[in-house]
Order: sequence, then C-alpha cells, then structure tokens
Amino acid sequence: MECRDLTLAIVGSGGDGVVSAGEIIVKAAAHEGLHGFLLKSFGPQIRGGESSCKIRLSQDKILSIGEETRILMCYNWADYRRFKAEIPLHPNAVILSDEDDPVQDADVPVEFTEDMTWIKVPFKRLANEKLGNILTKNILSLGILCGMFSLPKRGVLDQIRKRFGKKRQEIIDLNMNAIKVGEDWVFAQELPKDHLRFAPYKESEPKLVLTGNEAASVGALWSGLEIFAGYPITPASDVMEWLEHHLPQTGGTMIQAEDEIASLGIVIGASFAGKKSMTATSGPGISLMSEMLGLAAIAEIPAVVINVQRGGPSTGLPTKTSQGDLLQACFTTHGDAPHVVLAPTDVRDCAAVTAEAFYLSEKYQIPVIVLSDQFVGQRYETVIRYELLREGIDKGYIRRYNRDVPAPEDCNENYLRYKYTDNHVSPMSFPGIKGAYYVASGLEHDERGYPTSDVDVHLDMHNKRHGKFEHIVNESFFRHYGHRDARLGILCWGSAKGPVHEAMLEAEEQYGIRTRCLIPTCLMPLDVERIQHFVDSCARVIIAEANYSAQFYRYLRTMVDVSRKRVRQLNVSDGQPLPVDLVKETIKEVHDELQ
Amino acid sequence: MECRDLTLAIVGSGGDGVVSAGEIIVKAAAHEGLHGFLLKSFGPQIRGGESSCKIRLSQDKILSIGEETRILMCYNWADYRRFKAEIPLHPNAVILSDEDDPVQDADVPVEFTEDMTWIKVPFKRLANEKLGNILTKNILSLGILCGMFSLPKRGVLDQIRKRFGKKRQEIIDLNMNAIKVGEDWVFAQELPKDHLRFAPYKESEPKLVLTGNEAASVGALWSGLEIFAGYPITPASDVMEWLEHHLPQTGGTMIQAEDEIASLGIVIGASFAGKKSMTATSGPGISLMSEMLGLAAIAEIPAVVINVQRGGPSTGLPTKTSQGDLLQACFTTHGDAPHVVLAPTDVRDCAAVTAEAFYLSEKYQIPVIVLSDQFVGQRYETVIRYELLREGIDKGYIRRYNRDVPAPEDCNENYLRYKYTDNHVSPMSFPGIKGAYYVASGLEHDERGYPTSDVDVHLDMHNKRHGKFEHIVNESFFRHYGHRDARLGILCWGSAKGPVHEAMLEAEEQYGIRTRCLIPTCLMPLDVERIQHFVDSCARVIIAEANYSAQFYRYLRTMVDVSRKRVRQLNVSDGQPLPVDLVKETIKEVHDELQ
Amino acid sequence: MSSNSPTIDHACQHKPKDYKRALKPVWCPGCGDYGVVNALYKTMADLNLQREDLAVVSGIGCSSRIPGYVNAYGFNGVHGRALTIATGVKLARPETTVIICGGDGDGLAIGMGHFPHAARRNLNMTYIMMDNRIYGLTKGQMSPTTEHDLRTKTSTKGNIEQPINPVLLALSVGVTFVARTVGTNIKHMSEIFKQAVEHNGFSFVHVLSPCITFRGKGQFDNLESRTHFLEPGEHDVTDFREAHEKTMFGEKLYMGVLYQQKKESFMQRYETIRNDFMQGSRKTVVEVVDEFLP
Amino acid sequence: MSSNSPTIDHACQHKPKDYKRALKPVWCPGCGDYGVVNALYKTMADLNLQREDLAVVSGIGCSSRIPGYVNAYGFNGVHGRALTIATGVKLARPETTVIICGGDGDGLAIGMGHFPHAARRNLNMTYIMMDNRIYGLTKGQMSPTTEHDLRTKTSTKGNIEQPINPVLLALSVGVTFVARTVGTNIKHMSEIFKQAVEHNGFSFVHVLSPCITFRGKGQFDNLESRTHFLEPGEHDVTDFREAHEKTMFGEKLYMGVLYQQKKESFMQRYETIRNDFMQGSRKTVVEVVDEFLP
Ligand SMILES: Cc1ncc(C[n+]2csc(CCOP(=O)(O)OP(=O)(O)O)c2C)c(N)n1
Ligand SMILES: Cc1ncc(C[n+]2csc(CCOP(=O)(O)OP(=O)(O)O)c2C)c(N)n1
Ligand code: SF4
Ligand code: SF4
Ligand SMILES: [Mg+2]
Ligand SMILES: [Mg+2]
Repeated sequence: MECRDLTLAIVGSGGDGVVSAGEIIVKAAAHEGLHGFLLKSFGPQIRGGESSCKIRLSQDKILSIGEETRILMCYNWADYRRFKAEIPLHPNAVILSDEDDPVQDADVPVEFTEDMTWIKVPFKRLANEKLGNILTKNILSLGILCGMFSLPKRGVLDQIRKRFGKKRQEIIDLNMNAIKVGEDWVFAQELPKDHLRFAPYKESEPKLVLTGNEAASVGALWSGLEIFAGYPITPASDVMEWLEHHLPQTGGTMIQAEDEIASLGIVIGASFAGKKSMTATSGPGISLMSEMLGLAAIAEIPAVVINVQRGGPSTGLPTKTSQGDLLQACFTTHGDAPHVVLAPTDVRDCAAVTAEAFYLSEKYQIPVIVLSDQFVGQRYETVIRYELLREGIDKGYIRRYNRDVPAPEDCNENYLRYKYTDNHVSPMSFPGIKGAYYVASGLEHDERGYPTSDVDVHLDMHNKRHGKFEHIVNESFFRHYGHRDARLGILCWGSAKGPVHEAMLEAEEQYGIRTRCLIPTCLMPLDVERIQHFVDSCARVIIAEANYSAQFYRYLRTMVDVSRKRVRQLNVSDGQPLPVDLVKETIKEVHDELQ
Repeated sequence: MECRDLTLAIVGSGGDGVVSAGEIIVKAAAHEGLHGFLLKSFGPQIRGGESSCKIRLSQDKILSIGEETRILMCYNWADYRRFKAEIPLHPNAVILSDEDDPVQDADVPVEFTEDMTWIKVPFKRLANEKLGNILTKNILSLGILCGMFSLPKRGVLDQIRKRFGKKRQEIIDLNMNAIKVGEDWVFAQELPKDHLRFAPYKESEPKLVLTGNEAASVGALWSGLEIFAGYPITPASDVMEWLEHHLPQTGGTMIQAEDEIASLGIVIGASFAGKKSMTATSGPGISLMSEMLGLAAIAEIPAVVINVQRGGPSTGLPTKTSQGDLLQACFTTHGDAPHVVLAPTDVRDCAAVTAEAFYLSEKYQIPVIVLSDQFVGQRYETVIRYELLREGIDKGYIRRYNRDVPAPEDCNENYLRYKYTDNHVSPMSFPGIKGAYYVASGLEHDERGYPTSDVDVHLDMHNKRHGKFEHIVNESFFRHYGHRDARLGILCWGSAKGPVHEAMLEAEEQYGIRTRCLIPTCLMPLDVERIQHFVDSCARVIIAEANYSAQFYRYLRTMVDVSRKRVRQLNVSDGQPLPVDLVKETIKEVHDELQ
Repeated sequence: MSSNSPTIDHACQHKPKDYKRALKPVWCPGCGDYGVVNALYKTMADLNLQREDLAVVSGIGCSSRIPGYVNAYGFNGVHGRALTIATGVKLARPETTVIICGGDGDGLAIGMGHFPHAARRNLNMTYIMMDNRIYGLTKGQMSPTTEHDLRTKTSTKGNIEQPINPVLLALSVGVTFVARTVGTNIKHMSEIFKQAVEHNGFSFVHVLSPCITFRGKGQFDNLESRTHFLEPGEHDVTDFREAHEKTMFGEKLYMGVLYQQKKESFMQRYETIRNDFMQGSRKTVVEVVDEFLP
Repeated sequence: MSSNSPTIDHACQHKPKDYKRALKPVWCPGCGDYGVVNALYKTMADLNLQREDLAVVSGIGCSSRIPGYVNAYGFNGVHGRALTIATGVKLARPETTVIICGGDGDGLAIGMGHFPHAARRNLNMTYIMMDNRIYGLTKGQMSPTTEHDLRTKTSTKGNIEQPINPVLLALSVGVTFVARTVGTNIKHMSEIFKQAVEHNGFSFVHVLSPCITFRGKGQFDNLESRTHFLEPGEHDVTDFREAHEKTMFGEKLYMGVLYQQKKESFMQRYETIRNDFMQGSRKTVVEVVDEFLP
C-alpha cells in the first residue's frame, strides 16, 4: 500500500537518540522538498528519562500531527506505556519493537487489531554486532525505516553528513554504514507484497524546517528588533537562546534578566528610548508581568510580549501545550488598561503575527501580547522559504512601522507627548531628540505628561487610550477556510487552526459535510461586527479551543451576541493539542442535529 | 426650612483642620443616634495641600453621599476650585466663606443662583481675636454650623472632650470656648426666618462610625483571622495599620512584607500551616499577586485577598475610587485557575462579605478576592451596632467555617490530600497533624499530591478544582431592592449599590417609576440562572458600574444571555462614585423608551 | 511557644530512611542534589525531628524538588518565593522546624528580593541554597552565580556579568548563621545542617552542589585544592570582621560555619510585643467593635 | 558608542535652572528631597549635560517624583522597578546619561531584587537612593532602613526587624562606585553626584534625605556628631577591605566616596562580544532564514 502521507512515532529512553532520529527524518524530508511535522514529548526526568517523537511526512501541505500513528518504532515498551495516551495507533499500524525488550508479549501495552503488523527488530544486536557501537542504534533504525517504508534516504544520508560533519571521518563512515546495516536487515526480511510504503514522489526545492519559537524570532528580527530581554522558562526559552546569538549577529542586544518583571521593565525602558523591544515567556512569567503591562498601557509605550502557553494553573504542566491563557492575556492587569492580543495559527504564522505585533505596537504605541503555545512554538514544521515572510507581505498583513516622532517644529517646551489627535496616537519623542523632553509615567497625566487627578482629564485620557482600538480593529486580519455558503460555522483561535482545518477537510471527504471557519488573528480588540456577521449567517457554530473553561467562547460572548442555543462549545484541556477526530465527530454531530 | 437630611462640604488647606472638623460632625451625629456619611478628598500635595470633606447627616438610613451640597463651608476659594467638579452645589445652597479670602467676589468659582445664600464669615478673625489661636478655626466653625443649622451640638461637645481628652485642661477649655464663639457669632447675625435647619429629632442609641476598611478588618477578626501580611498601598494601608494593633490584641500576628508577592506568599504559607490568613492591597498589588493566586488555586489553599480598588491603569489615580478591577479579579492568573470573587456593597457589608470570604475560602479550600474600593473602603458610615455582624448572621450570610481535616484513621501513608470527593473538597492536613504528611505544589499532581503530567489526571484535577464552583454558587447571596413586578431592572455590583438604590428611590418619588435591582455578592462563580431569570423577566435592564470598559456588563455576558438590545450600559469612569442623578436620569430615559 | 528547638521524642528514634518518601527523584544520575537530600535525612534523624513538626519548603528548580522526597510536610511553591511561603508557615506554627531548599537561580535571581528581608526578620528557619551555578531545570542557562566568562546556553561567548558571592551577601544583610559546605561530602553537610537547624534564628547554608548534566563531571573539582574545611576552634564564628575576611579575600575557600550571632528571633520578639498589646488577655471581637462607638 | 562620559557642548554652558521643569513639587515644605533635586541641577550644570542625552528614571514614592522636576527625559515608573527600566534605556542608548532616583522603600523593599543584578552588570548609570528611613508617600510605615525599635504607623510598639545597611549591601554585591552623602549639604551632594555620573560603570550614592512629616524635624541631627566628611586623600577608594571597615565597624558615619573600582562596563563588554558575533558585518534576515534550510 502506498501513502502520500505517513504518521510515525519513535519511543525510547534518554540514551536512545529518539529526538535526533526524528529530527533527521523531518529535515531529510524537507531537504527533498516534502512536508514534515514533528512533535516531541518527554517524561518527568530532567535528563535520560523516556522520550518520544511524533512525525508526519507528506507530499501535501500538513495541517496537524495527524490523529493515529501508522508506524510505531518502540525501543522499549515501558517507555511507550507512559506515552500511550499521546500516541494512539492506527488500526493498520506497523509496529517495530526491539526483539529483546524484556516485556512479555502478552504484556505489551497495545490493543492489537487484526490489521496491525508487529515486527520484532534486533536493534541492539545489530548495533553491537554489526557496528560495534550501541550508539548507532538510532541511525540504523533510520536505515530500517528508509528501507522498509521508502522514506527519503538521500536526505537522511545528507543530514547525517551535516550532523557529524565536524567530527572525524570514522564517525561519519560509521553512521553511513549504520544506514546500510538497517537497510540490509530489511532486505533480508520477507515483507508482504502490499506492505506500507511512502508513495514515490519527485524531489523539489528544499523547504525550511523550523519551530514556531524560531519563526517568531525571525518575525521580530524582520521587524527591526533591537533589544530582547528574557528569563528562562519552558517552553519559551528557545526564543531567548536563539536570539542570544542571532540578535547580536544582526546588530542588536540580548540580555538575560533576573526575572520576568525585569524583562518587561527592560523592554519598556528600551522602547521608551526608541528601540524596538521584545520579551518572551510562558504563563507564570506573564502573571508576573501583569503590573508592568499596565505601565506600558498608560504610558503608551510599545512593547511586544510573546506568551508560549503551557498547561496551568501555576507551574502546572510545564512541557505540555494549552490555550489556557486567553482571558488572562486580555484582562490580567488592573484598571481598564488597553492592550492588544494576537495569536498565530501555525509555525509560519508565528513569524507573520510577531511582525504584525511590532507593527501595531509601534504604530499605536500600545503593548501587544502574542499568544503562541507549546504546540506551535516547539514543533518543527516545514515552510516554503518564499512563504515565511513574503506571503504575508503579499497579503498585506506583514508590515513594518517606524514610530511617529514629533516634527522638528514641535520639539520645544510646548511639546505635548500625549496630545489628543484624531487617531489617538501622539508623536512620541525619545532620548536623543533635542527639545521634546517629557516624563513617561504610570500616574494619570495630562497632554504634557504631567501627573493629574483631574476627573475630566482622566476620562479624556481613557478615551484617548481606548480610542485606538477602533483603528486597530480596522487593520486586523482573519484567517478563513471552507465554503462561504456553509451553514455550519466554526470559530477557533491560535494553534487550534491546524486540527480544526484538518477536521473540516476530513469531514467533507468522509461525510460530505461542508463547513466554514473564521479565525481572528487579532483577539483584542476584536472585530465584533465581522464575527457577529459570521455567527448570524451560520445555522450553528462550533467554538473550538484547547482549554478547560471555554475561554474563547466566553470572551466572544462579552461582545458578540452568541446565544447559547446556537453554539456548540468544544473545549478540551488535557495538555494535548485539540484532537482532529474529536473536532470531526463534533462537526458530524452538529451537522446531524441541523438536519 | 427644616430638613431631615443634610449634605455639607468643608474645603480648605492642610492646616485648616478640614478633615477633623468633618469627622467630629459625623461622630457627633452618630453619638446622638443619627445616620452619617463622610467622604474625604485631597489634592496632590503629600501634606498641607488642599483638602475637602463631603458629609451627609440624616434621620433616615443613608445610601450615598447625596448629589448636591446644601451647605458649603469654604476657607479658601482657590482650594474649592480644585474640588469644584467633585462638589456640585444645590440650587438652594448656603455658602459660608472667609470674609478675607483674597479672591474678588466676581472671581468666586460658583455659579450663583437666586436661591443660594452666601454668608461671609470672619473665621480667621474670630479665631485670632476671640480665641487668640488660629488653630481653633475649625472648631469655632463647628460652633457656627451647630448654631446656624441646628447640628448635633451635644455630640460635638462630647467629641471635643474625647478628642482632646488626653491634653491639658486649658486646651479642652479653649476648644469648648471656640464652639461658643462660633455660636455667639451666629446668634448675632440676622438669619432669614425660614433658613435651613436640621429638623428636630429624638436622640437614640449611639451608632458605630467606621470605614469599610475597618469593617472588613472586623469581619476578618470575627472569622478567626490569625495571620495578616501586607505591604502599604493607598487606599488599602488602613487595613494593615488597623490590624497592626488589633490583630495581636486578639492573639494573632501581623507582618509587613517586603512587597505584595511576599504578602500573598506569607498568607499562603500560613494557611498551608492551618491558620486563617489574609492580605489587603489595591490594583498594582493585585497585579503582582497574579502568579501566587494561581498557586493557591492549584494547591487548593484557602487565602483571602482584599482589593480596595482605586483609579487605574497602573499607578493611575491612587486616591480616587474605581470599579475597574473586576475582569482582572476574575481572570488575572494563567491557565484556568479557579478562585472566588466577592464584592461588598457598603461599609457594613465589608464586614459581612469579608467573613463570607473566609467561610467560602476555608470550606472550599480556594483563594477568594474581595473587591472593595476607595469609595466604600475609606468613607465613614454609621452602622447600627447590632447590625454590623449580627444582621448578616440572622440572614444566614455570615458564617464561620473551620477547615475539614482528615479523620484520624486517614492520617497515615495512604493519606490522599487531593482525594476525589462528591463536593470536590478533600480533607486538608497541616503541620502539627501526625501521619497525614503531604507536599503542596504548583505542579499538577495526583490525589496524593505527587507531581504528574498524566493527561487524564490533569483533566480530573481540573474537574475537581472547578467542580467546587457548582457548590459555591448554591451558597451565594444576592442583594435585591425595589418592586418584584417592575419591568425595568437594574444590575450592578459592589459599591455601586448605594447610588443605584438611592436613584431608584428618587426615581420612584420624583417620577413614579418603579424599578427593581439585583446585586450578586458573589461575582465568581456567578449564579447564572438567577441572573438569567432576572434579565428574562425584565423588559429592559440597566447595568451600572463605575469603570471605563463596562466590565460587569461584559462579564455577565460571558455566561448570561443578555442581548445588546435589551440592555442599557451605564458605566462612568472619572474617579468618582457613580452619580445618583445620572442613574436616576438613565432610569427615566429607559423608562420613557419603554412606554 | 516560639522555641524552635526541634521536638525530640526519645521514645521513638527516627532513622534517616524514615524521612525518605517513596518517590523516585527526577534528578539526573550523578546530580549533586542526591547528596544533599541524603545529608538532610541524616540531619533529621540525628535531631530526631518529628515529622508532623517538620516542613520543607522550596521554589522551582531541580533542587527545589527536595520537598517531594522528604516524608514530612512540604511545599514546592512557585519560582523564587520559597522564603515568603516559609515565613508564613513559621509565623503560623512557630513550633514547626522549617527548612527551605532551592537553587541559585531560584534564590538569587527571581527570588533575590526576599533573602535580605528574611535575614532582617531573623525568623528561626534554615535556608539551604544548592548552588550549581546554572539553571538546571530549564536546561543550562547562566545563573547569578555562574562564573565570569563561562559559556552557557545564554552566554555562548562567555558570561559578561560578575557572579554573586552568596555568603558575602548573607553576611552583609545580617544573617545570624552563615555556613558553607559541599554536596559531595555528606558527613560535612549533615553536620552543618544540624548546627543550622539548631541555631535560634535565620540560618543560611551555601552548598556547592554540582550539576553533572549542564556543568559537566567534576564541576567543583578545580576548587578542591583551594577548599579548606574549618576545624573546631580554628575560627571564631562570632567575629564578623573575620567572617568577612574568610569570605572575601582568602586564597582559600572555607567550608564550615563562618558566622554565628546570638539574637532573639522574630517570634520571640513578636511574642513580647503581642503580650504587650494584649495586656493580660485577648480582646474579643465585641470589644473591638465597641471601639467604633463615638 | 558605549562611552557614557557626559556629552559636553562647550558652545552652550547650561545653568542649574536650565534643568528645572516648571512644575511645582508635591513635597512637603522642609522635605529633604528639595535639596537632592537642587544638588542634581547643579551637578548637571557642572557637567553641562545635554538634556537630549539625559534620562532620569524612578519608581514610586515621594523621592521618585524627581524626574517630574527635571527638564530632560524622564520615566516615573512603577514601584520598585526603576533599575529595570533604566537598564532598558541604557542598553538602547548607551550615549544617554542615566540617573536613577528613588526611596529606601522603592529600592530596598519591593525593588530589592533588582539592585544586586544592576551591580553585577555594571552598566554605566548612577543610582541615587534617597533614604529617609520611612515610607513617605504612603504616610509613615516602616521601611527596610527604619531603625530597630523605632515606632512607626506599622510598628507602634517599635520595629522588631534589623535595618539594612545600603552601603554595605552595595559593596557586597560588587557595585563599582559606592558613596554616601546627606540631603542637607547641597555642595557635598552635588560633588558626589558628579563623581558618580563620571564613573565608568554602575555607581550608587546613598543620600540621607530627611522626611520632615513622618520622621519629624531634624531627623538626622543625632547622627551629626558621628558624621565625618572624608577629605581628599584621607581614604583609599580602591581598597575594598578598607571600604568595608569604614562602612561596618566605625564609630563614625563616613560621607564621601567609599569605594571605586575600574572595570569595563556592560556595554563595553557587550560590544566586544557583539563584534565577535558579527564577524565584520551584520547578518541580514534573509541570511538568518536560510540557516533553516536543512
Ligand atoms: C515565574 C517563573 N519563571 C521561570 C520559571 C522557569 N524556571 C524553572 S526553574 C528555573 C531556574 C532553575 O535554576 P535553579 O534555581 O538554580 O535550580 P536548579 O535547577 O539549578 O537546581 C527557571 C528559570 C518558572 N518556573 N517560573
Ligand atoms: C506595587 C505597589 N505597591 C505599593 C505601592 C504604594 N507605595 C507607593 S510609594 C511606597 C513607598 C514609598 O517609600 P519610599 O520608596 O521610601 O519613598 P519615599 O516616599 O519615602 O520617598 C509605597 C509602598 C505602589 N505604588 N505600588
Ligand atoms: S540538570 Fe543538573 S541540577 Fe538538574 S537534576 Fe540534572 S544534574 Fe541535577
Ligand atoms: S512625606 Fe516626607 S518624604 Fe514625603 S514629601 Fe513629605 S517630607 Fe518629603
Ligand atoms: Mg542552579
Ligand atoms: Mg523612604
């Protein structure tokens, strides 16, 4: 059987090299122009515990990790047990496990179906006997995968060359040889005629392989990021670690702060001084930034904050994904402080939306939170090189903005930092500019920036700060999929896009159900009219998201009239991305109810 | 003309003794069994700047400060100018100002109407010439007020005796004499026959005079508060300062922490150790507590946090009132963390609701935020002694709860700190209890409290933590006023109650409009059904609150179906309490639209 | 009531293993933190601490996982706030022995703001800082004690900041018991821990606890030649100036108790004050309410 | 680029009043902060700082109001976070002279966590702590420098905590310029401020600035007899041990520069590293993106 699209999982312990095997496969595929997608998952041990990779390779665009795994390569059944819930198997799955895994056949934690194939492979024996080095186990496994399932072998060899390129030739040779040993083992087996194979394809331009966190960093660099301050936290540290060298390489400055409050304080100070600045963190860090966020809002200072969401509450599940910080993003600070909340929908979007965050932040002098999450931030995805930023530019939603500064004739004692204007944005001076001195402050202030407790000025300033929303809404973007005339609508946000879109396609293919979907990139302020119109023009609406308390549903309701009867809430919170099957079955159910 | 109800304002500078004069009047009235109400307001100077008092005295229950001021006593017109917007004058106002205030008559910042009376009083001259001490000016003014308007003189004399009781006899005599000098001056004047007077009344039992912050502290003591930790912040510091001596007097411990994060950390630690604990702060402090709040939520540790709201965003307007932290209170921390939000409606309610906060917090092992504000927290109000706590007890909404501890037979290695139970509350052990050891943690955990990242356990624990809401809703209380069958409904929360209720009474008296009002004390979790029923049974609903972004309106909409058409939003944000007149006129407008 | 001297019940002499919880540590094989927790078990047994009167409090980090491995009360709080939570526990139950454990990042980066205040209060508790000069749990970023010029994940060209000297900091903010020990010497650690717990007031123990994964094998081996274990009588622990000398200037890296001062603890002082406030008897709520009568 | 030596434009010599903003201070008559701001004006004029290259940054408190009264760039931030904001300003514009002002509460209570890290980085900025040993703005609660046993609004029976010695703390965390002066002596203050601003690195000036309203008249009068103004040459500012001696043990309260160390500033170091990363030329975004090609 040939497939244009394959899902694969590798499971093992620390020393097994599970993750590097996974990365090599995806990069190999990308190298040959295929699409790839990779999720990693780890047990609680800091190092050396169980780890797993879920991989999807396809000749077509990939939207999600895919529900069930077609190929499971398991070095150790005890490790698999831990991940069982995360790695459901396809009824036709092919399972490769080590021939001398001590677990009794009867105790293998898999509910075998008739159509599954279970092959015991002498991983360890081959590595030790044929290659004399147990560490080659993962590489020879790649040889097995290539040989058995026609995975992109040329790419794999190329990756091995790159990966071990700086080591001694013997090591490169050893690994090249490992591929061969794996392949040879496969050729010695008797495989059923119609056994699973990746369909033949034509090589094309190599694709980029990167994570959402990397893409977000690229988006920031593209926008002109000059100062990054951060404090390590899973799953956001990657952003800081990547920028640690890439930011100075492009002329900027990266600093590791003493905590998250300091991170945002530094960002605000640097932005006050006229430089584009950013920080990145996860839930606990955002909670600590709550006060600083209000300062940026009232002092009207641009600042970009990326939240790579993880499972909460509190320290929660630091390595698992979640969309549980939406309401926080909108309402975390006290006292009617306006700020913007955006959410990227996939890896490529992380670049585009981060760039958009800088655009809005600099143009409207307002702090912006980018709600990414572990699912989109840490997965590897292939992206067409040209599309990473370019596609957004074509569509108009990737833009750069350089802050409005006062005209030279306004740079004098009469400079009004918080001048009332039509679009509520006032030209902003900063150190280095002669004459237009002012004091930024968290106190309520008048147009000059002087502290005041005048009740009328307070109200005017509220109006000024919130008045920007109207203009921002007019610049905000949506993603939409499906059929314009479908009666069944889906609203979702952020990384839920992938599973939802895939489920829509499957529901159409499988059940012939036509749907449409609307995804606001800009969550606050929200284009209420557009969403109201969408809701009103659907017979039923599914609102889908990966959190416990239906935050998007509740948030939409604050402004959009969505009667409870018209809506089907679909919210799941178990540390996993929204399951495609669940969305698909919900579509079916709601569709059937509509008949 | 005789009035059973008088509004009065005193305005002056630092040395003028404006505030003590105001306090003496209100306490004097309370001493004679009258009702009193007092608001203070200050200019930006740290000390010695302009200050004002708004006072209301009545023979009937007082709901609010009253819209227009009948009597203005102004030592200095320049000071009045600052407060003009806060102290609108009644068309029949009587104005007493210093005879040699340098301001030209034409420049006096008052739009005089025909029915106003303006009397120039030799405040300074009397103090200097008759009493030889300029500091007596405020006391002799009290003599003038008593003489001219029949204010409670016996009470005033009594208060002076108390206030100066510890000083030398000469000082007491001097001040007693000052009263006489003031009165004598009045008697020498010719007043119009029907001039304004406080109607004769029968003295009754003295009433308590206290602020909402004091009442909240009393409520906490009554509930068994043992540990208080706080960090100074206007307008919440009073709570800490009052507890500094009252808490040890009743056997507890008060500690000034190094910041708000530490305050809540200490509270959580003390509560983990089995003691009832509390902190109090304002907006900026709450923002800093966001992370700690999530810790209490996931570790299921009782904790009470009072937020005395002030004007925001950020440092904002530290001395002005606001209801701008509602959405923050509900959603400040990340990751679906459940906690409770309550709001007291008046001074007495501060005691009752704080007690309720402890009840819910201890019973359901959940953090509780009490949303007070500067308007209710710092105003003086008279309260019938018996009613302060007792009345609530009768009505069932003041209760005490002592935390559930594990039964002795469960205190062993098998103790399950987070055992799944019917009401989702698990008996909670603490240091001192033998055998039932456990580790509290911000990480997701299983029933034993052991860290886990198991997706199913995570979901079960979400269910456990959020499942409490159902039970809390069943215990939650509402305040309701007006006519059961009225078609025009009003929803409001917290300190908006006073102005709203007063406006309802006035609208009925003035326009014959019958209304009804529902006020949830428990904002999160919300008794959605009850509110839905209220909304559904009204033809129109006004939603009234003192903030910029209509937070209550938006919050209600997250769960209650309130179509935009049925609702009139009334939200004002200028640092002042909701104006009674505005509410009244809105009632009229909406009523007229209904016809 | 305020005496924090550990509750001793001679009827039942605990053994180190009695303090061990049946939960497998998440630590890497070879991590220094194993030694610390083992030394703690030993100290607890030596002092025969009753587990109901023992609470181990921490923040977040590899080192902060310790409460989970001790069979007593524990609190694994949020990052950097262990001292605040511990303060609450101690105020609430002065009879509880409170031990705080945590890393250099937890205590000196995000948690820095709380340390000097814990010192000023002098509550009777013990703070064990497990310093591996790196952020372990988040996988290898530089920490406030990372050596100048060292390359880490966030300083790939070398750390340009100066490290904090935790012992010097402790001395300068008034900690009343300051000691240093090393995670590879269980005997020395547990001896120092014991003295720290027995100290009446706030005690601080700086432990060099290696991170094998992100700082490599033998992280502190290069310090060995400089290390000097103080012998009894060799150093006058009450001499503040000398403590500074030994901390700042020496060629040697001194291990042992560097400073100890006798001073009333916070609870002892507070109880005096509380008695003064109470003047013989607790006020009732009704008495308090009646103060509001004008 | 990183040179922080104040921009001097001899064509235009500023006077103290040029730095004064036409905004009436909210301070109480007699507050020590008037003296500090006046000394600052003088320092600025002495150094002829160009106002476009001057930023005064603060937190919240009476003392933190200073930026509002200086006619240059200013940031009156949130409570306790002045150092973080100042760090951002300096990283963004190393040519700006950055002066941080704030109170004892702002800097040593809620803001404590940032001070040691500012020290470790050694960014070229000046931190002036106006210490009145009380929370002024919130009306008289005890602060981290309030004397032991002193009665305040939140310690009505006397403060039971030990005060922080800010100068000792600064020394222990590696501040490269440490000085003390007093708010009643404008000449001394401005002289010290000048040296602090001229120092290449992080400078800390501890100013005893009286709060007339909550600490009464002549708050520091009782210290006068102990006060000793250091004469030029009297004290070797490079001697760390001696700086400690003068800070900790003396009968005398020394005023003047106590310690100064020559060390590259953060920006100097960072620029070296950045050049190293750039290897001659800035990478473009396209070059960076292409690194993701497998
Ligand atoms: C508010 C917050 N910020 C960041 C983190 C991420 N984080 C967890 S542990 C840690 C540092 C660990 O270093 P250390 O305290 O030295 O402990 P170690 O792991 O080295 O023992 C960080 C930054 C967090 N959990 N919470
Ligand atoms: C987060 C936060 N907590 C508390 C406050 C209230 N507050 C304002 S200033 C201040 C302390 C002032 O003391 P200090 O820093 O010594 O300055 P001073 O007024 O004495 O000059 C406090 C507690 C605040 N503004 N923000
Ligand atoms: S990462 Fe380092 S500190 Fe953490 S468990 Fe492993 S060896 Fe220990
Ligand atoms: S309260 Fe004290 S510090 Fe504040 S302005 Fe007045 S005198 Fe100065
Ligand atoms: Mg560490
Ligand atoms: Mg102060």
